Amino acid sequence: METRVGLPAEDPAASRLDAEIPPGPIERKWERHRFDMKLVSPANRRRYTILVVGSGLAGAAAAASLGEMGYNVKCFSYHDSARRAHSIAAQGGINAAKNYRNDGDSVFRLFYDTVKGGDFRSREGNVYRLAELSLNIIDQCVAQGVPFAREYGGLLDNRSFGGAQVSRTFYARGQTGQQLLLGAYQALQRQVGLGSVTLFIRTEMLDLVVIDGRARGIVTRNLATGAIESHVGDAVVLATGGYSNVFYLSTNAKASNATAIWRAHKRGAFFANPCFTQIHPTCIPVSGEYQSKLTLMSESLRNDGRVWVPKKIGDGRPPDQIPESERDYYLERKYPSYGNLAPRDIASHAAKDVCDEKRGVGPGGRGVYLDFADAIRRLGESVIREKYGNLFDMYERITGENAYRVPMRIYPAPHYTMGGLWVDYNLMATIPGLFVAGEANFSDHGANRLGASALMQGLADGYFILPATVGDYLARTPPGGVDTGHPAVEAAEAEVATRVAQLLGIRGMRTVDSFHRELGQIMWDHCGMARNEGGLRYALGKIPELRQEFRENVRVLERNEELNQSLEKAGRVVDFLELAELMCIDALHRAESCGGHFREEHQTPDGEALRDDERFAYVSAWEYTGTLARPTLHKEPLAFEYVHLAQRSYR
Amino acid sequence: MSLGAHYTPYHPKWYRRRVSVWWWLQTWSYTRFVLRELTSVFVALFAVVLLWHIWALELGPEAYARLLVRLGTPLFVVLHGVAFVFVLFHSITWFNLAPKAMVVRLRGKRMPDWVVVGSNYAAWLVLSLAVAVILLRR
Amino acid sequence: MPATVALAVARYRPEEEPAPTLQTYEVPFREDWVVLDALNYIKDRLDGSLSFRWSCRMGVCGSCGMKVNGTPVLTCAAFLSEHLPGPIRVEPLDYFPVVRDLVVDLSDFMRKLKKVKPWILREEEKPLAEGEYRQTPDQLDAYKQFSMCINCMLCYSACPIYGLEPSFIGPAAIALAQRYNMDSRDQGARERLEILSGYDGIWQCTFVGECTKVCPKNVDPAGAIQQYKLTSAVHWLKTLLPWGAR
Amino acid sequence: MGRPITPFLWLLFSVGGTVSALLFPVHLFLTGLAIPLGWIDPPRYEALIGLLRHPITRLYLFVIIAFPLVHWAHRFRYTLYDGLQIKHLTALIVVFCYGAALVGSAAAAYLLWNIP
Repeated sequence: METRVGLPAEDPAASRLDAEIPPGPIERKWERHRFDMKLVSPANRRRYTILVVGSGLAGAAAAASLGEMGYNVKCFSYHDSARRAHSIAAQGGINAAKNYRNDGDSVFRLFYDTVKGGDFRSREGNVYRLAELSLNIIDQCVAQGVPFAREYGGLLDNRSFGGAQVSRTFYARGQTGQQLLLGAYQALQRQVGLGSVTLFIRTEMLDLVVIDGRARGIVTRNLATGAIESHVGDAVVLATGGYSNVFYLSTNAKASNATAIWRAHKRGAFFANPCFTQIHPTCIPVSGEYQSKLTLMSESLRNDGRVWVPKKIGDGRPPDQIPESERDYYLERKYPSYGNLAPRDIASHAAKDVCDEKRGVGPGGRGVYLDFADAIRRLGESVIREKYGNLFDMYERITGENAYRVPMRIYPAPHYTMGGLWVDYNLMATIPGLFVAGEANFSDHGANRLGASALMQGLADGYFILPATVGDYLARTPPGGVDTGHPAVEAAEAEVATRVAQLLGIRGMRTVDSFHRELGQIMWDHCGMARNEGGLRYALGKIPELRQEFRENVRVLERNEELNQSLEKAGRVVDFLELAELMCIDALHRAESCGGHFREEHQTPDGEALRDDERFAYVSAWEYTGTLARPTLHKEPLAFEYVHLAQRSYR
Repeated sequence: MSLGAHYTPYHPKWYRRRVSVWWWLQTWSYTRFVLRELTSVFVALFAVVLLWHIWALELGPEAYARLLVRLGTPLFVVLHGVAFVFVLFHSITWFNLAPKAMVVRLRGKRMPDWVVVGSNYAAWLVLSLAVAVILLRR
Repeated sequence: MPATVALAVARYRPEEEPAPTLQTYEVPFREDWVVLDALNYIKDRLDGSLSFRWSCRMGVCGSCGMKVNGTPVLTCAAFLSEHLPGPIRVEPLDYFPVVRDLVVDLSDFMRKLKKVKPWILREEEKPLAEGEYRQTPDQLDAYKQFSMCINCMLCYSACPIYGLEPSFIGPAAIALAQRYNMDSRDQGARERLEILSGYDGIWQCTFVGECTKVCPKNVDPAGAIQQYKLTSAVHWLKTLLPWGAR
Repeated sequence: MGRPITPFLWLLFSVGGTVSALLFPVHLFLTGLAIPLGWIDPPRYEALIGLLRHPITRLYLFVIIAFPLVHWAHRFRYTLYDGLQIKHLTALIVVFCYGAALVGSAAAAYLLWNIP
């Protein structure tokens, strides 16, 4: 049996990665950098082909923008319509430092909140750029027709969100992600109509083609016909989302997977901070052993909902019979200045704590109340309905409970991964010509992402950053030069075909899903909301065993030539089985607590995350060295010049 | 300039079900739709009956008397009964669907559907009374 | 409440059979289960070869539309308890080619959607530097309902006209065109007119109204189409006038 | 077949639908049921012919005959298309439906013009 156990030794000689952040004062970096970039003349752009994998917010925005600039773009999605991407599920909103409320917001404050919210594990340069671009994003989206909520005079309305004391979150009722994605999707469709973008639906990327050290193409499988095909180009953009589904149960869409980034990782792209996963505090609790997906309730609900559990252990009374004095509004108690709007990692962790104390509510005791009674009394039911109506409806559809009458029950669930492929300031991975955008990269959120920042980052990457930086890269490389007959392309195709054949040939007894579920349980128990050395070592022992069994005993059905969902899924689970191990290695090596990475050995006396800036103020970027070999750790040191390193406090 | 029903890349193995000639009997809502459309037949029939009335009146008092007798025969009573049901069905569906087809705005705000439907029914009532009064005036 | 419930699921294995058949499975009955949960149970425990698409399980991605007991629904929102005692018939959406089992091919819609230009069209784009477009809540209200469409295709599957006349652009695409026509930021209504009131456009519709009834997002495509008929007719009248719109 | 006049036909259809929905039930109920069944006495001939001579009555009658006929023609045409799936017979159906409506309307015009 294979093993690759182990904590990589502290390697003082680990190479230092350089993100190539432009020099100069932080508020001038991006502007200056843009000025220094090389440009491709409009007449020449047509000669460059860019492959964009993924059609969610980041992918659709990038493909549409690059197409509009005149590049020849091919965009790939495994859905049957680009608009099915899981960006649609984002509910709450998108941050922008517009300061419409005159409540003291500014680009710098958004930057500050984001760096602090990420528990000082993100890059200042990137985050500042993100805060700056937030203003343009909103205007761009409005111009594309996104139906943001409006105030009486016609200006955009906004609200507050976790981890911030100002109101800067713009929204379209409870379906901001959907409307933003539709905006990007429309821009994309428009370019498809104009002929600058070609859209490939039901097409899954299964490998990256690297030629002469540059990303030059991808190998895909047509999900309807099984055809293995290749596409070559001058640059590849991966915008394939996060890997929360490694936990099996998460709020991510069922098909969300890590295959594209993992295969790119195996071709040489470093994987950064894989253990930084976000467990979202407001999800609908697991309700039975057969559950196949979890549902997020927007964080925006915490604006008006109050989180509480009974004070007494094992209090089985229905919520309306528990008097005010016997309720513990623990977020308000522990974090008086932020209260129910404490950042996600903190709110999740606090929920876990009260449930571990056996004060949880609902079946299995894994839940806390999110109570709107006060807000309804204060504002009236119709106001609450106007603000959150569709969320309440969704809650009722899923649980059968009317949250206007009884408090919602919520519990944390895997939701977002801050880790991802390592990218430099230009969003380029360690393979030249490979760009990574949105949740697929690791760039802006550090160890914890603030609410309403994912949409912002995906769109900043897609609409504004990539169109500039990809151009800069292309201007330094002549167009074309390879075709699908290149030996490297054929070799990659052959590898993919072999992998498919291997999966089809195992003919074991266990379903693909059963492996996935077992892996998810291991990860949730030992690399989930809280981690410790013993548990991680245990997981590192278990995962290779599971992988071995998968290789011998998985049952993949039917054949390759047609729609074969078990084959699709098997390929994704293979990658999760490898990625899970890297997550545990990373979690084990990072002997500190920060943001979503909570190591039980490293906490303050009152249970808060305890960072070790002395030893771990860096991005860990892992290099793949073979399935059996220990991955090599590279470090990108983090410097904080504008936001001073401090113990995070939301009290 | 038909878009045509392109199904490319149309996989020969994909299954396409033909729509049955009896599709409108498969669910009650489809049947109700076809019945609604068939109300137009009774509308047209009654328009012809109105023509007949005018013609009889033009021919003189005897023709009018014969018309009255003819209308009293069981055949015509039954026919009129059936037509009445269909015409009522037509009126009700027509009024109820009106707000979908016509959005009435008052100072930028869309009038709620019930207001549009309600005013239709009110107009129906008023006009019916007016017709009855004028027609039956002695 | 029963302990189990039967699901009669349409199977179509193109390599084996010329037409779909129904296969019955017995699944545990749970109060909080939707049809999609039952299908997942079948796939996971009873028959791994069953194929169907789903993604978000929260009613926004539009992937899991199927016919349950003859009515097109999102299976992630169709509780088993609403369809007792069973057997509950689960079939692929009507009028689209069946790829396998419950999976249908939507290319036809994708092609049509593009034709109605469902994006903001402007004679002149305002530079980003000038800031956002303003829109009053009333102006937002004019099109908001139509912006909720999730392209789930339930309306196509409910529309007999689309079944009989596959060239018909169809409910969702027309509603989405109206979504942009009614948006105060859009100036493309003229550009969409030709396709919408052309041979395959609104005039194919006889207002069956089922599209609106099955819409899980209350988009009201039937209303959109009828309203557009009036718009188109008024436009036609104007073209008669010597000074009318060209 | 292009259909440049479809919007026009639809307008006539809508007017016919509205007129018949508002006015047919009362006419039909009175002349087809209430009077023949003796629930109310029939109006006298002189009263009716007097009413008929008034130009507004003639116009009214023309409207409630011609428009509902076009309403039928338009609606029935599509019912034939969809219900019987005979769209290939378009030309025949169009001539039959709208032709009949036209004949009916012409008859109405003729009769109403020639009232003594």
